[in-house]
Amino acid sequence: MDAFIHISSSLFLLIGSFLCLSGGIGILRFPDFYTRMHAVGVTETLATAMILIGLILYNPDFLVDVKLVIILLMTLFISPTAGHALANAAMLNDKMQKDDNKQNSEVKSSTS
Amino acid sequence: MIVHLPILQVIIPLMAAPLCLLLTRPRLAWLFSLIASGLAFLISGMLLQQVMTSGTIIYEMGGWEAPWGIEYRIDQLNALLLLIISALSTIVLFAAETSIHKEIPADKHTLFYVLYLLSLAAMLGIVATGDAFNVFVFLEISSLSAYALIALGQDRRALWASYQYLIMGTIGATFILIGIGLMYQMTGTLNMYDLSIRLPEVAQTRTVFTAFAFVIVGICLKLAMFPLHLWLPNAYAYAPSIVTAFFAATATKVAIYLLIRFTFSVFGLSFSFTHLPLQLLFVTLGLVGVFVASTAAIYQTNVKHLFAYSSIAQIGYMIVGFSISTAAGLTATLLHLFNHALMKGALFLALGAVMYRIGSTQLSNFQGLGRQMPVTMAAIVIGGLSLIGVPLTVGFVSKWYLVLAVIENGWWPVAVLILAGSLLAIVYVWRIVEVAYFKPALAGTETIQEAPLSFLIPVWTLVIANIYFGIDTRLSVQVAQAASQSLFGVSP
Amino acid sequence: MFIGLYNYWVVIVLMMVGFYIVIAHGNLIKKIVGLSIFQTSVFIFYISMAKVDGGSAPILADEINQYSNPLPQVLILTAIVVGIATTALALALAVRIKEAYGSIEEDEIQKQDNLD
Amino acid sequence: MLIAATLAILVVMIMAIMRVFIGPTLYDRVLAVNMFGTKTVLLISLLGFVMGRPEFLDIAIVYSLINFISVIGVLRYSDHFIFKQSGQSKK
Amino acid sequence: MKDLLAVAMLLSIYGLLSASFFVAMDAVDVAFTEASVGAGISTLLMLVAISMTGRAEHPSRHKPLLALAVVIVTGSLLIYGTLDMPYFGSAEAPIHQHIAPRYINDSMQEIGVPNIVTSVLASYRAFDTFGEVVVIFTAGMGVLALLSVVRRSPVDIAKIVLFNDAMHERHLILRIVTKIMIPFILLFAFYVQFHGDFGPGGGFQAGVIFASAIFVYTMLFGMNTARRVINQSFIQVLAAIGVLLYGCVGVVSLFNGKKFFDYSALAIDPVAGQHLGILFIELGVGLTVASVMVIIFFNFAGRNETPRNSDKQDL
Repeated sequence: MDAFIHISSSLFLLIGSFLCLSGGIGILRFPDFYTRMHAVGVTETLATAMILIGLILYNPDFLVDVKLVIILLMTLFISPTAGHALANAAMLNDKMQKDDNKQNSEVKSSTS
Repeated sequence: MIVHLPILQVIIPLMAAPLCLLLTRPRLAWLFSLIASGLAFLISGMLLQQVMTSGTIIYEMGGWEAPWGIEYRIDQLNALLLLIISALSTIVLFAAETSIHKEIPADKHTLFYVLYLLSLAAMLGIVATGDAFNVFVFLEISSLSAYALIALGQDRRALWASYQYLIMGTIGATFILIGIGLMYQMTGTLNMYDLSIRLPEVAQTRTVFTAFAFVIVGICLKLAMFPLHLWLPNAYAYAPSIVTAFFAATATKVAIYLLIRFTFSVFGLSFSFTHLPLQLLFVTLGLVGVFVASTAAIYQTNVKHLFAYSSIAQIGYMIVGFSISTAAGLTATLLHLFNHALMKGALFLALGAVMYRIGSTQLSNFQGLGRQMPVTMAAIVIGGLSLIGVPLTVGFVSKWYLVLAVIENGWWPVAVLILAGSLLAIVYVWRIVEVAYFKPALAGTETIQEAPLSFLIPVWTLVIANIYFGIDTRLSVQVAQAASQSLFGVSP
Repeated sequence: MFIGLYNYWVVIVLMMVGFYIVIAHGNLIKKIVGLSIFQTSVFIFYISMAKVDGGSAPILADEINQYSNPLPQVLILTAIVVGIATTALALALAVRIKEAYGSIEEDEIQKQDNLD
Repeated sequence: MLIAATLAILVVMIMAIMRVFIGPTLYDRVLAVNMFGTKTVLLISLLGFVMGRPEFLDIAIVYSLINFISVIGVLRYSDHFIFKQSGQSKK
Repeated sequence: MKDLLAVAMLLSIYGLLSASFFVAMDAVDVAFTEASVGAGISTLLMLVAISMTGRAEHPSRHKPLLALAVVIVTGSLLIYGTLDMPYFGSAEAPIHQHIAPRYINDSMQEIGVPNIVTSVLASYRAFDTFGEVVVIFTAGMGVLALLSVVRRSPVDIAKIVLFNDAMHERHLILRIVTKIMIPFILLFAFYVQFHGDFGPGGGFQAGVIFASAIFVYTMLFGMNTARRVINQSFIQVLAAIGVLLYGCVGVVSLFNGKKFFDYSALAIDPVAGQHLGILFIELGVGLTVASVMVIIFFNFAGRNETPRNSDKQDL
């Protein structure tokens, strides 16, 4: 049983690390903001969850496990929310800039 | 309660500050802070009395003995400084109520008193403490309140001056922090007395040398010693008058105290002055400071600026006295410290009165003031004479002792240069006198009246003290000598 | 030979970066950032002093008999508070300067002052 | 295994910092900072285990909170910019 | 880096990194504080300030050479100074020999608190901590003196409300999640406050976390809503009370004939007295820190929301 828990803990950690790394490569290599956002958003929650679950399995102490669960829950809440807010803000910003550009060009065309 | 005097000294103004905030009514807050400051003054008097009769007082916080806990260690030097600070603060505070009505918006009066008390308490705390890190903490309280107080000035340049002071002050404090860290690294202790015992064992290491350099540079930044003085003139010139009077009289004194404490007590005389070319460096910087600052003072058009530069010059004298590193030199420095607090307190407070009536301290606005505000101007003149060092004023006493100490050490050229520096002082004081007494009043200024009594009483208290201690020098000289001897006793 | 000191040297480099930003940059906010970096590096310096090889965090527990030095940690807790207090006040001043001068660049403020 | 995971996270943190430096838009940076924060939370949790004293996970909780707050802060105050800029451009 | 917002974010990363370093160096309490302060509060304050001062740095440069020289001299002096220092981590260094052993070995009997940092902070060096509380109080008063806005005309308030409403409709999800989170953050703050004796944490950290919950609320729901919840003059009173609470613990021991901050005067059993003393002063610290942080943030944010043209009047 111990061996099983140990192996599964290691497995979770491994998957988590792999996801982390892929997210990292994503944020560095993807061409524009939204794709980067996608790379991070997809991997981040899962990777965090995997690593934390791995740690929970690794550790037998109850209080520590509770804290880990709290962290896990918080991440599950916070990451998507923050991602959503960020994407939202970025989109609005883009839209606004386009509007501004449009206005500017309209002004220009009307004056010229 | 007599045992607890050292802590009460600091804790009364410190606890009075938040209470002041709770009072909200500015007038009440003023009365309350006046009482707190007055109490601190009384306590410091009692402390000085106690120290002079029975020697060093040690007070351990929380009952933990010294290197583990924080202790207050009051000897003659601290007691003298405590007395200067609390006395000046009380006298200056007396005029505050009237002055800030003109210079600070009404909704910030209570805050002004809160910050003032914090600053007072922090200075007392720096002086009283025997723990190096505690010095840093209280130094920051006093600096933070100083930045805020200076920024309360009307002119927008006050903000900029305060910002510059903040940057310089924080760099200085961080340097001191690094220095304390290095000392701690080598000795494992933070208590100053313990440091002075344990430092000689490791005195030859490069680390202790670096620690010394950082502490000294940090203090010199706070002190506005000559090459690092750039923040001071603007900060003094644009702060509210009361704040200027208070800081000019006390803040640099605290820094000088720290310099003396660290070089003489903590690092020890032999380390500070024999291993390092400190003496030469400080004499040179002190003298150059005297000349550069005095010359700069001559060319100022704002009287507050003028006296701020003169403060830097006076700091130069103190540094010269300090760098002689004999008991006589240190006595001269301490005397000058005390006397300079009296002069500058009187001068800046009188300028506050001028500011109250005219709303400006530009030299051109002083025309005819000798007739319109005779009492205030008389105070400025006496203060100026004291700056020059005319006999029968305190300025003469401390210059006399300084020159004696220098000559005793055989530094004839330095003595000559000190006297030459006084000549420059004559020039800049004369400029004010000339404008105030010998030029006709500006048109439309006939309505200017004498300053109100709430100014005149504190100003003249200080002026009379100027003259009294200039004639009867027994008390001040005795205390200064006792203080400097106690330092040389600690570190032979 | 001096391999045991590399940690301090890295910290010193960090400190000096912060210090350089403070004195060389003209933007008030950036000066404050530099100050913050400078101070934080000093904190790191203190904390490195406290570390003992094989030591553990100074919270007593069974089965652990070597702890790192708690004293520098206490000092730095205090110093961090001092740091944030300074930063807050400096930022407040910067905001007021912006309102009064319309700029937070050192040279422009200097220029305006000279005009007065 | 713990150490391997720690190393992986360190590498990712470096990548995130690089993205913060490169930018190019503000939102890229916020994204990277956010990611960096999450990874710090993981790093702290892992470090606790590597050093053998995992009781100190409170710090990790604080980190995740702070991370959240700073993202909101950036958004809140960058929104302010957009608002002001567009207001000015309309004037 | 000419974009100041990016600089602020990098500063936040620096805070996080140094905090991680503190964890690696066994300084968990410090890491706690640095994370909440360096990465949290100071970044937030910086962001607010930048939003008021403009985010672009001017490219003008002047004489970096002198600065470089000063920096190099200082740096090489420091490196020179390290040459005689005990090596990193060596247990024989004087700092581990002289004072610290007593804290580590005896604090359990003398104070009875497992977290040595807390016992040194709150009892052996309680006066430093008092100074720390006063520092933060001073900063609060200073910011108040610099930034407090007197009173706005109703027109201005209407403008602000309009602006805030426009802001908030966009972030519906954010608002709801935050609403759920805030009670937990507050709860966590209390946990940190009272758990400080046993693990990392204590009054200061708790105060900062508590304040940050209020920050989030303010940022998402606007100053006016926040003002309705939290009365500003009440907060000022709280800040003062925190300092006074701390000081009064010392004064009580004075009246009992013991030295200032000697907690053994608080109860018959000295260790129980220490516990009581630490509890009270941590409460004082928490109270002051939380309220001062809120004061600072409110004054910054309040200044921020004032429309530009009305600023000049109250200067």
